Amino acid sequence: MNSMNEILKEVMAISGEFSVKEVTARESIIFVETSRLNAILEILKRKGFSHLSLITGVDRIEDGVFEVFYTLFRWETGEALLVKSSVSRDAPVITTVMHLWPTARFYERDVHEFFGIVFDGNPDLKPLILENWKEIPPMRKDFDPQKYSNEHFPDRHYGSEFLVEGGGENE
Amino acid sequence: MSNEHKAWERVANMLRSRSLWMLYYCTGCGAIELPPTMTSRFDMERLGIGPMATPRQADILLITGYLSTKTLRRVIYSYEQMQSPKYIVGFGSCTLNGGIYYDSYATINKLDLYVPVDLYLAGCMPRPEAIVSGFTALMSKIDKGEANGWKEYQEKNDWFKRNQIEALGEVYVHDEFHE
Amino acid sequence: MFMNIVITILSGIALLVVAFIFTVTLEGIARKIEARIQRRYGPPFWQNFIDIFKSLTKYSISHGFIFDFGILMALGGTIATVFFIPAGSLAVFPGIDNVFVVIYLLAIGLLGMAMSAVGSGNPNASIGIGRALAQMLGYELPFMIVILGVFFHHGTSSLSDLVSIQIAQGAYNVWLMPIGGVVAFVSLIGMLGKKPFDTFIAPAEIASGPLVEYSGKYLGMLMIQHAFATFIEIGLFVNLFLGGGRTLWEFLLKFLIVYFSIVIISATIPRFRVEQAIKFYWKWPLILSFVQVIIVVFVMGRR
Amino acid sequence: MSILFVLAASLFAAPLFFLVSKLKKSVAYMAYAAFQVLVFLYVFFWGGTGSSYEVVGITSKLNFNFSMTSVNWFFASIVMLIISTTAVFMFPLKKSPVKVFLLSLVTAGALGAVFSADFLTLMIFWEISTWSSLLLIIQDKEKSTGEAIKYAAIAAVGSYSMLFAIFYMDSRLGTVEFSSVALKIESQPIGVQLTIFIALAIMVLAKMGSFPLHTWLRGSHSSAPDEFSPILSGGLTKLGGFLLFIMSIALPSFKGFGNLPILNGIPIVNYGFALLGGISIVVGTVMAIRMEDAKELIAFSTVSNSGYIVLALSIGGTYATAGGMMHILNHALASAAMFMAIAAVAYRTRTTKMHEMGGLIVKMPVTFAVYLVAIISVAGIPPTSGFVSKWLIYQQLVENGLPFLAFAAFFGSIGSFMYVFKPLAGIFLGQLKPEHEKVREAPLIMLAPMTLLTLLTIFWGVFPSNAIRSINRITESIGGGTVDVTFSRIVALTGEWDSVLVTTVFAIGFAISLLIFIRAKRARKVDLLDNYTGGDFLYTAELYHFSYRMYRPFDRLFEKWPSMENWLSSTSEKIKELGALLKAVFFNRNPQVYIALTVIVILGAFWWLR
Repeated sequence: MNSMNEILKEVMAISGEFSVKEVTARESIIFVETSRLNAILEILKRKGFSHLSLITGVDRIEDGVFEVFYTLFRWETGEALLVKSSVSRDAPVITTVMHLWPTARFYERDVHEFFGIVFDGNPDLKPLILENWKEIPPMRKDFDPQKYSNEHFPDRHYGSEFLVEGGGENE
Repeated sequence: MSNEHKAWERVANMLRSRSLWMLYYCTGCGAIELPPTMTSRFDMERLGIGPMATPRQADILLITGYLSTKTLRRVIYSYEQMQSPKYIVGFGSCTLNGGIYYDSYATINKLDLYVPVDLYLAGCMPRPEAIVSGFTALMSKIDKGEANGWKEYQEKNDWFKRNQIEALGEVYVHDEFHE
Repeated sequence: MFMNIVITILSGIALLVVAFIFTVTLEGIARKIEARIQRRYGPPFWQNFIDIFKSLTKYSISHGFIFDFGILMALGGTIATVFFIPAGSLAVFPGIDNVFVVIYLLAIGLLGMAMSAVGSGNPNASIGIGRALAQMLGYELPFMIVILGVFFHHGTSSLSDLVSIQIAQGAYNVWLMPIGGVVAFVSLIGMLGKKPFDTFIAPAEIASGPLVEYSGKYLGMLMIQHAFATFIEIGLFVNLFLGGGRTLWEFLLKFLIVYFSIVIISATIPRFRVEQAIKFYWKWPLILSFVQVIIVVFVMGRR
Repeated sequence: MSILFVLAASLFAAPLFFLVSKLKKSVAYMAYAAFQVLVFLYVFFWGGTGSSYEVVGITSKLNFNFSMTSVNWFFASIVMLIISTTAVFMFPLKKSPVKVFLLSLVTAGALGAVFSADFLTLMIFWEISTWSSLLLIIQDKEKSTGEAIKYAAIAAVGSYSMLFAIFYMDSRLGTVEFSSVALKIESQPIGVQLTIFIALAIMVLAKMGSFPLHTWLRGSHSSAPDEFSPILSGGLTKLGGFLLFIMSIALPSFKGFGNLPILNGIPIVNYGFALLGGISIVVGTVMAIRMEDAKELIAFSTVSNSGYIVLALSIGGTYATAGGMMHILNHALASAAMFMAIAAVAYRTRTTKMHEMGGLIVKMPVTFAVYLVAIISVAGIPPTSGFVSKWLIYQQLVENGLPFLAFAAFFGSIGSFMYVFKPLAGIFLGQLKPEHEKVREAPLIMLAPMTLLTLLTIFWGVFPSNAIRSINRITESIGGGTVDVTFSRIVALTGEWDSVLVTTVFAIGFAISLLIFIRAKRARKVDLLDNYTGGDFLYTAELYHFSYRMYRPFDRLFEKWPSMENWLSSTSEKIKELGALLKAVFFNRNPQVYIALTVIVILGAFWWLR
C-alpha cells in the first residue's frame, strides 16, 4: 500500500506539477488549476481516493475568486486529500464531476445555490434548501445578512420600561 | 354575554387549564428539553399535560427555539389545523428577539408578529424547571381566561396575514417533493 | 306491564351512569398505576373526566356527513350494547341479553368508527383501520371458540342466566375451564387494544391511527365510546368467567381486579406488529381454545 | 292458472322478446321487466294457498312433475324477487337482443327448476338456465371465453354427477320423485344411499360454488355483464340451495345414515359435507380479503356465504335448517344489492377496480346507503337480517357442540368485516378522483330496485318472525322441528333475543349520542384537502386515498399458502399433455386404426350390457 506521497508523485508524473501542502501525516491539500482539475480527480479516484466526501466553496472576495474544495477520502489507509481550485468571481463556471461521483449532483446544487458557481454538465441546478429566494446567493461576502434581516424581519423594540424594571411583571 | 354563558365559560376555562395537550412538533433546539420534562424526573403529566400526535387533537403548540422561514410556513399551516381554544408557547430568546441568530437571513426575529403567542419562556434553552413553571403560569392564565391568543388571531387575522406575506412572500409553497 | 318498563328504563339509566363513572375513574387510576411503574406520580385520578369534558367544550372540524354519521353510529351502538351487560344485581334485560347479540352489536361501534375514520380521507386513518380489522380477526376467534364451550356446557348463551348458574353452582367458569379463562383473558387484552396489541392507534407510527382527524367534540365522544367499550368487554369477561357477582359491588370489585392486571401487563410490554399479533393469536391461544373446547364437549359434556 | 301456464308463458316469451328487441330494444326490455315482475307477484301472492301437483307426460316413463308446496314457493319467490328486481335495474345498461333472449331463458329455466317435484325435471330446467347463463357470461367482455370454459367445465362435472344419480335412483328405486324417493330410500342398503348422496352433493358444490369447485365463480362474475351478476349470485346459486334442502332435509339423510358412526349427533357423511362448507367459508373469506376488483371480491363473498348455507343445511337440526334457509334469503338479498350497487357505480365510472375510485359518497349517496345496509347484512350485524340467520346457525353449533365447524363460522363472520369494508372504503370514502368530478347519482330506475332490497333486508332484520314463520311452514310440511317465534322474540334452546328491542335500544343509543353531538359547539366543515400530513402542504389530494392492498399485513400472512386455482390450472396443463399424447397414439391418419378401435368399443359395450 503506497503512501499518499507516492500517489501524488505518480499523479504529478502523469499530469504535471502542482503544489502540495501537508497538513497532518494523513491529510494534505493540493492546488490545481480548473483546466487540469477533472483529469487529476479522475486519476486520484483510480489510485485509491474513491470517496468524495464533500464539495464546498469559499468566497475570496479580495482576490476576486471563488475557491472550490473537493474533499477525497481513501478507505484503505484513512487518508484525506483536499483538492483546491479557484474560479474567477464574475464568470464562475466549472465542469461537473457527476460522471465520477453521482452524489456530487447535490453538493454542486448546494454550492450553486449559495455561491452562484455554475457546474456545467449538472442537469439539476435547482435551489436545494432555500425557498422563494430572490436575492443574490447568500454565502457571498458581498451579501449583507444583517441588512436583509432588518428589511424582512422586523425586530422587537425594547421600550424604556423593559430596561429599567428588568422584566418584573413576568413572574 | 349572559351570566349563564359567563358561568359556563368559567367552568370551561377551569377544565381547559387542567388538561392541556401538547403537539408533537419540535421546531427547534429546545425540543430536547421536553423529554426530561415528560419523564419521571419532572413528570409533566401530573399537571394534566401530555403529548398528542396531530394538530387536530392538540391545544398547545411549542415553538422551541430559532424559527426559520421554512419552518414558520409549516408552523402557520399546523396552527391553522389546530382547534381553538389553542395556545402558543415560545421557548428561548430566539422567539423573543431573534437571539444569537438576530442577523441571519433565514430566521425571524419577533414571533408574535406572525402567530399570537400566549407565553414566552426566557432562557437559551429554558431548562425543565423553567418549562414546568412556565406551564403553571400558562395554566393560571387560562384559568383566569386571559390566554386569548386564538381570539386575537381571529380578530386581527388580516394584520397577521400581512406580516406573514411580508416576511415569507407566500405561505403555501409548491416544492419539488409534493407534485 | 307499565311498571317493569319504568324499572327497565331506570335500571338502564343507572347502568349507563355506573358504567361511565366507574370506567372513567378506573382509567384515571390506571394512568396513575402506569405512572408509578415508570417511577413518576401521574395525573389525579379524575383527569380523564377533565379530558373528556374539555374536549366537548372545544371547537372542531368535520369532513362531511359520513364523518359525523360514523361517530354517532359508533357511540350509539356502544351505548346500546352497555344495556345488555348485567352488572351484578343491576341486570337491565335479564334472560334476553344474548352474548352473540352483545358481540355483534359491539361490531356496529367498530364499523361506525371505521367508516368515519376512512371518511376523513387521511391515509394514517385508513392504515389504522386496516390494522384494527385485521387484528380483530386475530383476537376474536379464540374468544368465540372458548365461549362456545361455555355455552355448550351450561346449555345457555344468555349472560344473566350464566351468572345465576355460576352463583348457584358456587364454581366459577374460570375454575371449571382454566385454559379457557386464560385464553379469554389474553384475547381480552387484544379486544381492549391495550399495549401489546395497540398497533392500530400507534401514535409514533401512524399519528394515532384512526383518531388522526378527530378534534374537539368528536374526540370527547370517542373517549366516552372507549370507556363504554372497555366496560362491555371486561363486563363480558367477568360475567362469563368470574361469575358476575351477587351484588353490584362484587361485580365492580372483580371488574377492578381484571382491569388492573391488564393495565400492569400492558404497561411493561412493547407493541407488536400487526402480523405478529395475528400470528400470536392464531398460534397458542387458538390451539389452547380448541383443546379447552374439546375437553368440554367430549369429556365434561353438558352440566 | 296453474304452474304449467306460468312455465309455458316464460318459455315461449323468450323468443318473443328476442324478436321484439330486434325491432325496438327498449320496448323489449320494458316488456321483459314487466313480465318478470308480473310472474314474481303471481308466484309470491299465490303461494300461500296450499299445494298443487301437475304432471306433463312425454313418454310412458318420462314425465315432468311440478308441485307448488311451501318449499317450492319459498325458493320460487326468492329467485323471482332477485330476477325481477334485476330486470327493472338493468334498463339503462347496454341492451342487446341476444341478452334479453338469454336472460328470459335463464328465468324460465330457474322457474322450472324451482317448481320441479322430481330430480329429472329439476335437472333439465336447471341445465337450461346454466347453458343460457354460460352464453350470457361471454356477452360483454372480449377475453371472457376462458372464464366461461372454466364455468362450463365445473358445471359439467356437477350435471354429470347428478345425471348419474338420477339414473342410479331410477335403476335402484324405480322412481325419481322427491316424495317417493324419500319413502323408498330408507330401505336401501347404505352403499346405495351413500352414492346418491355423494353424487347429488357434487352437483350442489359445483352449482353453489363451494370449496372444491369454487374457482369458476371469480372468473364468471368478473367477466359477466353487470346486470347478470346479481342473478348469478343471488338467484342461480340458490337453486343449489334448493337441491341441498331436498337432498339433506327432505330425504331423511339423518335416519338413513343413522347407523354410520355419529359425531355428537351428526352422521359422519353429513359432517364431512358440512366440513367442506366450513372450508369454503374460510377460503372464500381469505381470498375475498385479497381481491382488488369489487366484483371478484363479492364473488368470493358468495363462495363464503354458500359455504354457510352448505354448513347449515348439512348439519340439519331445527335451528340450523331455519338458519340455513334464512341465510339463503338474506344472502340473496344482500349479494344482489351489493352487485347492483357496484353495477350502478360501474355504470357511472366505467370501472370496478376499487383503487381507481374514491369519494363517491358525495356523488352517489343513495347507492352508498344501499351498499352500506347490504354489507351490514353480509357481516351479520343486528339491525339487519344477516344476523338472524347467523344467530340461528350458531345456536345449532352450540347445541351440538361442533368446535371446528363453529371455528369456520366465526372466522367467516369476523373475516367478513374486513372484506365488506374494503369496497366501502375504496369506492365511496376518501378523496374524489378528478375524473369522477361530473359523476351523477345512478338513474332512478336503478335506485328503486336497490332501495326495495335494502328495505326488505332491514324489515326482515327488525321483524324476523315474518320470515321465520314461513320457514316454519316449510319445516313442518316435511316433519322437522320449528323455531318458536313471538312477534319480536326468537327463542332457541340455548338463549333467545328480541330483535325489536335491540333496534329500539340502538335507536336510544343513537339519540343519546346525537344529543351530545348537538349540545357541543357546531363543527366547521372542511374538505378532504385540509388534512394532517405532518405539517406539509397537500395539493394532489387524491394521491392520499389509501385503498390499494388495504390489508397488506394480512396478505403477507397468506403469501405462501397453496392456492386452489394454481393447483387446478397445473392439473389442467397435465391433462392437456395427456390428451396430446393420446391424440398422437390413437388418432393417427390411416383409417384401419379407427375401424379396429370402434369394433373393440362395441364389443366391450355389448359385454357390459348383457
